Amino acid sequence: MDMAQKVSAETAPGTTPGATPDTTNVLIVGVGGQGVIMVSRVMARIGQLQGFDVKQSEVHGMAKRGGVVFSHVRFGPTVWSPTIPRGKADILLALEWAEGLRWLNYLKKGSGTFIADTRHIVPPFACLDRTRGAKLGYLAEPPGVVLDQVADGYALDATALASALGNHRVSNTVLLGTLSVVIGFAPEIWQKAIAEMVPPRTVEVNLKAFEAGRRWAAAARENPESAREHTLRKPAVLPELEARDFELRITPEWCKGCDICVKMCPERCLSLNALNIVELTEPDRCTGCRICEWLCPDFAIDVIKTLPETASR
Amino acid sequence: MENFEIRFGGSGGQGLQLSARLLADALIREGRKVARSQSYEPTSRGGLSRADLVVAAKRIDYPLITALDVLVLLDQLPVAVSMPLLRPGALVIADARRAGEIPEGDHDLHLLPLSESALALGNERATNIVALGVLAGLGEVCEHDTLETVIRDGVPPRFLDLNLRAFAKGVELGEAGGPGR
Amino acid sequence: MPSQSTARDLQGNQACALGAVAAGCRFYAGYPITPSSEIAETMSVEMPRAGGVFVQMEDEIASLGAVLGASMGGAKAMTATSGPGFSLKQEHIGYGAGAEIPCVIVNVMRGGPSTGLPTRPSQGDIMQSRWGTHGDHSVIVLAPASVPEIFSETIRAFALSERLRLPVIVLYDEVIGHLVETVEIPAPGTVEVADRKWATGAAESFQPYAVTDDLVPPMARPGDGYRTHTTGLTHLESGFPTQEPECVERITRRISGKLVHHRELIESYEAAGCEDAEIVVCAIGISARAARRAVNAARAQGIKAGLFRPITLWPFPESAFKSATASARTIIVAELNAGQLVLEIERLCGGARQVESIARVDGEPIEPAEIEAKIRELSSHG
Amino acid sequence: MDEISADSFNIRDYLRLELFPHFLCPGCGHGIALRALLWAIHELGIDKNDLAIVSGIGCSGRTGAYIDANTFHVTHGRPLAFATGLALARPDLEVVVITGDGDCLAIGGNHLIHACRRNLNLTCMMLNNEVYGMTGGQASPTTSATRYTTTTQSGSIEPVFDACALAAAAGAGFVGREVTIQTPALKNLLRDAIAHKGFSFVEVLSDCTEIFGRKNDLGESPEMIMTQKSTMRPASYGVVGGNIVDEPFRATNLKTGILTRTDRPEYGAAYRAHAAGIRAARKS
Repeated sequence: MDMAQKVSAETAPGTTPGATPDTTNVLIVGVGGQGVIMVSRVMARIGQLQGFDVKQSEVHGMAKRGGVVFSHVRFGPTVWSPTIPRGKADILLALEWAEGLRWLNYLKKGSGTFIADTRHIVPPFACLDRTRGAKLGYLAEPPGVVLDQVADGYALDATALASALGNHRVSNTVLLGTLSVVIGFAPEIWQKAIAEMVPPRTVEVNLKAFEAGRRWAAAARENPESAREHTLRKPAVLPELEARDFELRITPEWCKGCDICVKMCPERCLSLNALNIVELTEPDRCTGCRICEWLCPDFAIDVIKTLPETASR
Repeated sequence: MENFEIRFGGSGGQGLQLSARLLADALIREGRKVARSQSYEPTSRGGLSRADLVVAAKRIDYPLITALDVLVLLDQLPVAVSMPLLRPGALVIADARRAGEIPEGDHDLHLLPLSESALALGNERATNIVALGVLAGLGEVCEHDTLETVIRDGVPPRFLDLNLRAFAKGVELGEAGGPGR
Repeated sequence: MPSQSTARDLQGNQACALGAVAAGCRFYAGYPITPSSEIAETMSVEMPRAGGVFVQMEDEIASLGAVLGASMGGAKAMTATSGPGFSLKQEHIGYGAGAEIPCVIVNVMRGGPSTGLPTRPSQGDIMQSRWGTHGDHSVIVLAPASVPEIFSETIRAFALSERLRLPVIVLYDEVIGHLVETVEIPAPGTVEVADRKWATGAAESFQPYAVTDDLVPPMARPGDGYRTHTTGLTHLESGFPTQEPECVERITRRISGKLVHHRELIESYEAAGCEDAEIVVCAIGISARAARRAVNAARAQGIKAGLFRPITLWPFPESAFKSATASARTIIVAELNAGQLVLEIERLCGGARQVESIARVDGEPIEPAEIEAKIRELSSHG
Repeated sequence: MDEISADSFNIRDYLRLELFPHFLCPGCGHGIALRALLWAIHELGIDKNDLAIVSGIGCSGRTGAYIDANTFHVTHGRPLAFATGLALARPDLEVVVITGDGDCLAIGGNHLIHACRRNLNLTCMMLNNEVYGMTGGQASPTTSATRYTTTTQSGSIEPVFDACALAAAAGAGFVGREVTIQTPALKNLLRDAIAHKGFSFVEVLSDCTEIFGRKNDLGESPEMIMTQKSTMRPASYGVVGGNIVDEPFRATNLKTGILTRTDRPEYGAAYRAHAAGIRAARKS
């Protein structure tokens, strides 16, 4: 699917490429402090202003800075569930590059649109060996590679555009500008929603950021290759997946359900069960990075490395 | 005297504790039992100071002064508090210059130029040793030779000569008896 | 090195320090306080000579804390203090009693309460020495009355402390502490140095507070592989805390039972002229010295007087006291406080004997004449 | 290096497993700090038979019992005093003190400053959760201004202690601070503190979710430990000698990492040398 085709498809809500006639699913991801929640609330507000039923769910229990944050926004004539199943997002909006990569499997195959800031913010712990056993690793894929994998993609240095306006924090609004071109609706509606949601003192710069994002998107449509401007190096060959050389051992009788591991897991592969005891619910995503082990105050999680024979003493 | 109580009274810094220690040492060498106590106040510079010995041939029951047999006074300060403790007929040795006002009473007073003698020897601080010499000279408390030996053993070498001369002067004063009253 | 004992004129506090050295004390932590400071001063000289440690701590609490720490490390350890400092030490006396850590605490009594009379004698800590820390606890209090006895009782304090795993308090008044008397110092190496029972056997099955026949559990030394837990919380035989009523009772009873079980080892007293005495004077420290002269004087006058002097003040030598006073009609308790020891004597006499108190609180020692007058007054001949 | 030691470090080798689960509340940062400490011990190759843990009273003090070593749970505020005696009597042992903000800075403040001054070879890990947790949530010397506790029901107005500035000023040879969420960095800090010859003071910003966090609406444990991280300023690790007292009496925006490291004479060695000199002089 080429860019022109997608551009022509951009007309009205509900007709976004790949979306069901009823519901548009927007998944917004980033790390703490970037403004994921603001973006999702603007999206939700726009849905309301358009008269749609809107459902929004967000995970932002992490902290002001550094932790992983994501938000699901769904709008349409009638929306039942607030969460977007894997592979069902029409749009994945990533405020941070690696987070965008990590959530790629939520995007609809063949039709989803990927919008991401190319800036890297290394989250806490820097995920020592996230690549081990993980499908997508930090810095492993430059934008060009990613954009080749998605139906439609925009990789822009929104932070640079925001900084040019004098406030790097409005990078999220730059991305909203880009998103507005993809989704449609009248710009005035977007501007109204943004003005409502941002602090009064920053309305002006946010509206400028919105325009900057729109201009960049418009230029990208004029010249699709410019959307790939960040293809900085040749596509890397993804390493073959190694056999798992670790095991996550949970001692349920020691777990007190404090939720630290669940919230801190970069891969979100842990959750608390009905008894408030931790369980490994997404074992495929576990990379053995040990963050849960280190941060468990109850010593209830051990990451056991099964060292290769040659390395064992 | 076999069992007796003796006090060295004066003001802080006069070397009363040394006198008492040397005398105690000598008495122990002579086979007596001695309990030594002292005023326990910060009196190294002036202020009432005293050193008491309770001496017995055998075991000492009560180790504190109850009735003094001998009182050595190097200063006026301890006079008032010590006089009531005197046993009738007690021996009192007082420095004529610094403890000249001794009340009348049933005691054997020897008012002697203790500090003047020390000054004449070149150091007033040897007054305490002059007093020891008087005790030896009077011959009632302790043997001369034992006392001289403990002085030789017990004072710093650089002061030994001065102290031996002070001791000898005291012996001389003691043997002369001095003006009783 | 002299192979025979040597006579030395020592101040009471010096004798205490030298007794500790002879007993094997190799750790001293203290804080200066009148009238006990000479003990620290002497130990500051003796400890490095003996290959031990002297440390002047930041306060009284820290001093006993450091002593307990050193003792837990295996060293024989001591601290010394006086009135206000003894009050501050109570917290750690309790710890030593509860966790069963051998240690020796010297209290040179001075006038109180509070700062009181720093340089004047008192016997006002008779009850505090027994009951100063909170909760039921077991301590031994030794009350020497002469300088040679300070030396020997300090040695005995270490022996009892090590053998029974508890704090032992050496309690004497300022007069005895500053008195100079002649002490026969045994030749080096001739004093029997008592040592605690050390853990032996398998570490896995070792119980640091096991119930043994003598009620004194062996102690594990850090580094020997036992890796035990020590706590001031009421704890099980394993060393770990418990609140189970029956466990708490079992542990508490065993600890207090040590004193009963080893009563013969612990108790020490002097009974002079008590066999036929109709009046017995009971006193410790300088008051007992006055009493001895008074009793002798009374005897010379034909009055049947005797002296009972507990050398082990706590636990009070009850049966010895009872047999010593079997013939007595009257007990006189002479003490430098408003009446503490007399309470124990009244309890022991149970109303069967007349108990009279000489309680002096003016900062001066009781004089023999005062006691003698009382004996004469109470004597049937008087 | 971290990864290698993490792979060989099995915390269960250092725990008294029969006592688990431990008594700490859900999400209590003390558990994380305990892991970092044991990890550091493991990395240094210290034999647990030669490890002595001395701890005081409070939640921090109770953590020592879970360590499979020679553990001493002593009186309130006094672990440094006990440890001083133990370390002087037994220089062959590795003595680590676990204490809390109340234990160490309030009732034990005097012992802390003198332990720093003396510079005896000890490591003091102070777990700072800004509150007396075990007694039910009263204000401590590190309770930030405006925080609510059961003894500051309308908000604390007392200034807080900067424990590291205090320790450095009092002469501690090694001073550092870290948050629990930076577990490997905390481990490194503790490792260097234990290896340092002299008195080492490490302040660990821990969280008390159940009592302090709840009362002050600070969120759950994940939020609390993340907040701690965001309100600290990491000094680049290993850089020493910064001005650690840049703004005293505040609980946030403090530096983390090694704050002071000086090679003042260690007291125990100095004492032993001094005593040996005295003995030698007497023999000759």
